[in-house]
Amino acid sequence: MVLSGKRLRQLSAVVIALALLAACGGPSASSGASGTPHSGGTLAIGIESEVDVLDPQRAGGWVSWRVNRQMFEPLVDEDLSKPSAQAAVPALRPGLATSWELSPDGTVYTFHIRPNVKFHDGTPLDAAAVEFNIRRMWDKSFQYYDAKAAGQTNFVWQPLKSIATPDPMTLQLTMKQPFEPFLRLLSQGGNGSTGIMSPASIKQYGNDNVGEHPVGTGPFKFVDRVRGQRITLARNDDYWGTKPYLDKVVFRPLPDPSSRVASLRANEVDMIAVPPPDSVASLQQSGFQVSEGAPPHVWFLSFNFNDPIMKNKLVRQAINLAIDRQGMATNLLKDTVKPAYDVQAPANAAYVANTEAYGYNPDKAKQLLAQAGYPNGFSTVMMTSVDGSGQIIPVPMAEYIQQNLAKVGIQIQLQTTEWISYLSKWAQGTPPGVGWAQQSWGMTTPYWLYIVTSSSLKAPNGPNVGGYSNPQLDQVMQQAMTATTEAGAVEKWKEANRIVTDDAAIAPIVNDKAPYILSSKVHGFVSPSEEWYDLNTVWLS
Amino acid sequence: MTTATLTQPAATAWRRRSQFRLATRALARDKVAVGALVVLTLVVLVAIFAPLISPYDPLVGDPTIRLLPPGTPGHLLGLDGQGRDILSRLIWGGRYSLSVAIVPVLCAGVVALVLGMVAGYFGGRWGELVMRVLDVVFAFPIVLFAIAIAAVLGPGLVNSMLAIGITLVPYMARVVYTATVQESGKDYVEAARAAGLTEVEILGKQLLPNVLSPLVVYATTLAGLVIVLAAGLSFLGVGITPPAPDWGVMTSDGRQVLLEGYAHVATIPGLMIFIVAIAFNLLGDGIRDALDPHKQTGSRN
Amino acid sequence: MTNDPLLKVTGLRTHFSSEHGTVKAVDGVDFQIERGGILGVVGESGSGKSVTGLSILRLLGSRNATIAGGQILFHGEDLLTKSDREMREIRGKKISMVFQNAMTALDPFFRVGDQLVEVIRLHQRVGKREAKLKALEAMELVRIPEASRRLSSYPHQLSGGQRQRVMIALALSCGPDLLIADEPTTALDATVQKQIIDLLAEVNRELGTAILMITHDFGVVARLCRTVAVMYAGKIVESGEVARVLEKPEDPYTQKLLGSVLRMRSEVRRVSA
Amino acid sequence: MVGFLVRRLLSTVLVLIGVSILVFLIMQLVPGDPVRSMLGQAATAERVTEVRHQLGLDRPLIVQYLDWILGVLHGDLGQSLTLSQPVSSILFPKLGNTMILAGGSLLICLVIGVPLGMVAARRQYSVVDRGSMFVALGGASVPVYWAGLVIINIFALKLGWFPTSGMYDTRNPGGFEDVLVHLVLPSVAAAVVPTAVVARMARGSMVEALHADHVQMLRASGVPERLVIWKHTLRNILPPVVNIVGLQAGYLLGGVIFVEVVFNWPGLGGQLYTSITAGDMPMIQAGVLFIALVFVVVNLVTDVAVALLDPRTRKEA
Repeated sequence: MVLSGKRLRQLSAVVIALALLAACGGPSASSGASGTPHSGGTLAIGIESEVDVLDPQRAGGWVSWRVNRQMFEPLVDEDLSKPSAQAAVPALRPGLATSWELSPDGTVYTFHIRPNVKFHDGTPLDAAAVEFNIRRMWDKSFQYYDAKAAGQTNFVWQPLKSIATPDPMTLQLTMKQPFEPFLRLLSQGGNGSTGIMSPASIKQYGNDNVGEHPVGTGPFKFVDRVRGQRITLARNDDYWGTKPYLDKVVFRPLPDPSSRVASLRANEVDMIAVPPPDSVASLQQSGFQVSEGAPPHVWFLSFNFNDPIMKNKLVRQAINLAIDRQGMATNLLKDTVKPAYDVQAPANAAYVANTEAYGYNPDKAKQLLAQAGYPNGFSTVMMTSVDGSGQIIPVPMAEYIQQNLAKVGIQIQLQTTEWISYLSKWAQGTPPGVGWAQQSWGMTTPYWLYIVTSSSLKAPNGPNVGGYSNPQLDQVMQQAMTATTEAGAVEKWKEANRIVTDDAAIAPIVNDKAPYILSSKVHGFVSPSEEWYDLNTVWLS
Repeated sequence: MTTATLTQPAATAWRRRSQFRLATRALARDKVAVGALVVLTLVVLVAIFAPLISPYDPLVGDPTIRLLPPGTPGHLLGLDGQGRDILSRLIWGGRYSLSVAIVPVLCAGVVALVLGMVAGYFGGRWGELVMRVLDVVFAFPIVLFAIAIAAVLGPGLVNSMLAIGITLVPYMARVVYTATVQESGKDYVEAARAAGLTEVEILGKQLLPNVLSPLVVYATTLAGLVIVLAAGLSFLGVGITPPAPDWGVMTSDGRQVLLEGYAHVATIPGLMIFIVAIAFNLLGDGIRDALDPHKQTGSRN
Repeated sequence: MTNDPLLKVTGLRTHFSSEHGTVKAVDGVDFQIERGGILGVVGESGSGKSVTGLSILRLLGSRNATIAGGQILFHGEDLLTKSDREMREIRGKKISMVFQNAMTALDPFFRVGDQLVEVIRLHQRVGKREAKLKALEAMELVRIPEASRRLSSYPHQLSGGQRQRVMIALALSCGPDLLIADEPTTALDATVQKQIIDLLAEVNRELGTAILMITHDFGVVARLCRTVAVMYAGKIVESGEVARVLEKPEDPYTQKLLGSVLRMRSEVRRVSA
Repeated sequence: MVGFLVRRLLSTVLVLIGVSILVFLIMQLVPGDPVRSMLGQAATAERVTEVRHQLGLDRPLIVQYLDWILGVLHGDLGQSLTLSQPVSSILFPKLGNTMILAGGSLLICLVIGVPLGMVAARRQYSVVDRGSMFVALGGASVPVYWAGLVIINIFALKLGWFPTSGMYDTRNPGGFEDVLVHLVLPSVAAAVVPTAVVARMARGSMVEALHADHVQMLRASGVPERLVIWKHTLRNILPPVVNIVGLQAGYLLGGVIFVEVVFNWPGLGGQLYTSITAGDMPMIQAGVLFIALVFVVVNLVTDVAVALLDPRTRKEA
């Protein structure tokens, strides 16, 4: 303790300094503004959970991708330099491919690999390297094929027929049939990603261990990782694109929301993800900045079509009408979310603003229930998790719904599970007796709707956990996917939305604004319309 | 000599009855223990008559008015994050928190009694076996064990009671086992055998009462620990599930706003847990002292 | 000065307060011991004889015991007026005590020798080595075989008799004027009892240490004491020359007590015959 | 002594085997499917089966178990299913961290618990006694996850004396000193329960020791109270105290999980908790085995120490 005496004084000094800083910083401090950007400094980010693995192709969950994305890049990327307000859907931009062409029949993609790009280990990027990566995720006969990576990136590569490299810097991918969402899917992360890794590193460390020695091409490179404590990245000074200002970035997993807020207040981190809604206002008052976006996030309920009561469309519609989304957004979640009425998030080309469809209307809900033969309501079970990525505060939200439904006579019991085991429970499909299972998901590509509603992907085959199936919907979505123009596709997807909405197969509840709380010395942070972000533009004062 | 020992069982029986009377009298003199008992009885009564006392529905509130402080007109202890009346939840919560504290201990106690006495009295291979199995469980930290079992059974009131019960058995069985081994060495058991009582009679009439007292003491104290442990399970999400007004659940969701100046949401139920846990402990101490012949007569020797 | 007694107790009153009210364990007791004298205090357990012994050294540890009145003149000075510090000086040095439970009255965690040395060095300005020698003397004084070896053994390694001897050695190590022996032989079997009694008698003869022998056993009194005081219910019901009291006890209680002893004796004789 | 040790070590091995079997059986029942949780929402059945096969999870249980136990005997603890890392590379650091935390707490519970108990015993039934025992008891009766947050709020936020959580400074992690500063709050929080237990225990044995006959003898020989207490009595209660402290050491290894969660201390408890929910067999197996091993060893050491501390048992031991 003698030792810490000194340290103690230092700390209190820091605290005082912080107080002063907050005082002069004031609540007006807004990101991007004051002063001129300059490089240097370490940005400490308090993230909501531990990162599973630093292998972008294997990694699951947004949390992991937010870290991996700083080190790894896909062929085609999204432009995350614009806030949601300026770009509802992030535009696609060249990533490790400078340009690409699609054959008229929509089956052959030709990518021109970006020249003079080096991996962090110094090895050069070329078509062969990219092919190596793709085969790792797709080609069962490949020496470095990895079932886990394949499992994660399943939906990207399943239409792929063959790979060719006509010249060292050109890559040709031939599809089984036209697959319109392909380019957008290349830019996605969260359920695996197509981030390109250094083949040398995979050869050196093997599929299982390469995650401990991540080597990519991104703006930041790996420094060290202490599980449960930190992941440290440093600026990649020979990055091909605009080099970041920050010298270092430290991601610190702080799963407990309260301790997350505490370490921000104690200046142990400069920024935190997923603040408890009730903390946002007071943090703002004490001089912290709030950065919000409109990512492709839907907090939704999948109704159980194997449940006798839920089979009834009227019941599903009634439930939709009985939930006070706006109330939840303002009262419980302090406007850190927007009420959701469409199955697709606004950050999605196929978004339909059908607000009127399921506005809060308990009386109409009661009528529908009566029509459906449940004048006095019924009781059922709701499955949700106690925490987890994108889940915001699932239990209080579920309790909110429970209270809403109680008002129309529907008694629900909550079945809450810890996130990791919830994922597997959820994926196994909703058991009879359970009315609906809750989940948070979404993508900027409308194709996501297919993933959660296609009858070919009924759980446990896929993520259609409610076992919803509508032939007409399947057909429309098929047309959307095989469309050769984006516009054509989007039209079909919107049609699909309407079908799902009319069936009330899924009850979208809210869209997260994914708020981040930043200390007043953080500048240039942008919340784009994605579940993840870039850090090239961030600088510290 | 023999005449003396033959009367022994009767003698012990008498000794026991008088001992019991002494114990109860000693307990009655122990102000602290009596206080604890009163508190517990009160809580139990409140829980039983919750429907009559509780001013509001513990499960449904008005989410548009949240987190009001204690002393708000109409809401003595304020509102929680869902706009539910904390007092009402506290009142109903007794049902959950008490049953999760008491039921497992009782059930585990019965199982432990059988296991421990059989193992301790007949000893031999069976005793060895039972005790070795228990050793294995002891190598497993109690909290983790409870979590594992809870994870297996899934969340919910009944399941958490089951999980905790299972977790407690070995610990209680050990107490019974040691007591049994000690007691069965004493000569009144010998005497009983000499007097031709059957093993079952000896176990039931002679050993049971003497083994019971240490178990009762232990069990009472355990109840205090269990209510805290159960709260912990709820906190991790493997225990009782919301919206149940269990005190542990209330404390853990109140945590989220504790730093935001709404400390009461977590603190009030936390205090309840604290009080009840302490009450159980003090009662346990009281019973122990009461059963300790040294202290029954007040001053020593 | 020399003709007044070594210890003169007058009107000693010791009370215990308990839930049942105050118990007058010692209720106005007077007696005295001459220098080098041996007084036996006899009585059943609970008669207050042990409490009397403890009262003299003011060792009534328990919080609810109080000396309610009387005088304890030792060398003419009232011990009841002495400060705790002064009392500590007296204990073990001027007056020391030996207890009934030989088996447990020594600290099981320290070597016999160390316990002796501790007490010796407490009361006498002597170095370790000298203290050790004195300890050895004390041990030899009480006739412990291989005293020097015994010094380095732990209490549990000694027999009951030996422990009792060690305790006496401890008590005598600083050459006290008065030795209070509270049932020193009860826990021991007959033969050892006799040895201990003889030892005490010898100590009294050789060193002139006065002894206050607290016992329930007239046999012990007969063998050791010159004067005796019979206690009953916190009072001394009869006292005087041992021979006289044994021959024709005046107090009925004394008679009863003696009677029971004799009857037992005769029974024992009949059984052994 | 030697025979005793051999016997104990032998039974230890048996216990450990028993533990591994017990864990294995329990874990078969946990709902969590490691592969599902690894592959996330988008997992398709066909991919899941593929990965299960790759991990050998489709083999019969007994085969899986024997395979694992053989590995352990060759010093290979296997791979974590969900983190696809060698178990040892994840568990050893975390075990170390937990031991640091446990050590800190143990120190506190020794330095505070024992004297507290002794003082209480000196003035039995006094205000001091009742008070300190109530405090000790109270400490054990508060949900740690609540108390922990209060501690953080006061000492980290309001007073700013210590960091709120974690083990190292985030921006420039330091060495020993850094850990020490971070250790204070969590170890205090973790120490609460054991301190209470130890204090109550110490009080109990102290009361007993104070009523021992030899204490009266010492007093009768004029030994000053100070020595009676701090030399003789303390020495007398040492064995039971050491014993209980040993037990607490064992408890702390697995019992600090809540503290680890609240103070974000990267320990074994938290890791095992996530592994259990994810059904990550090899991790749980190894983790529990570690704890069990340390647990048993601690107990063994304790027993030997107690035996050696008491001259009456020293020979037999």
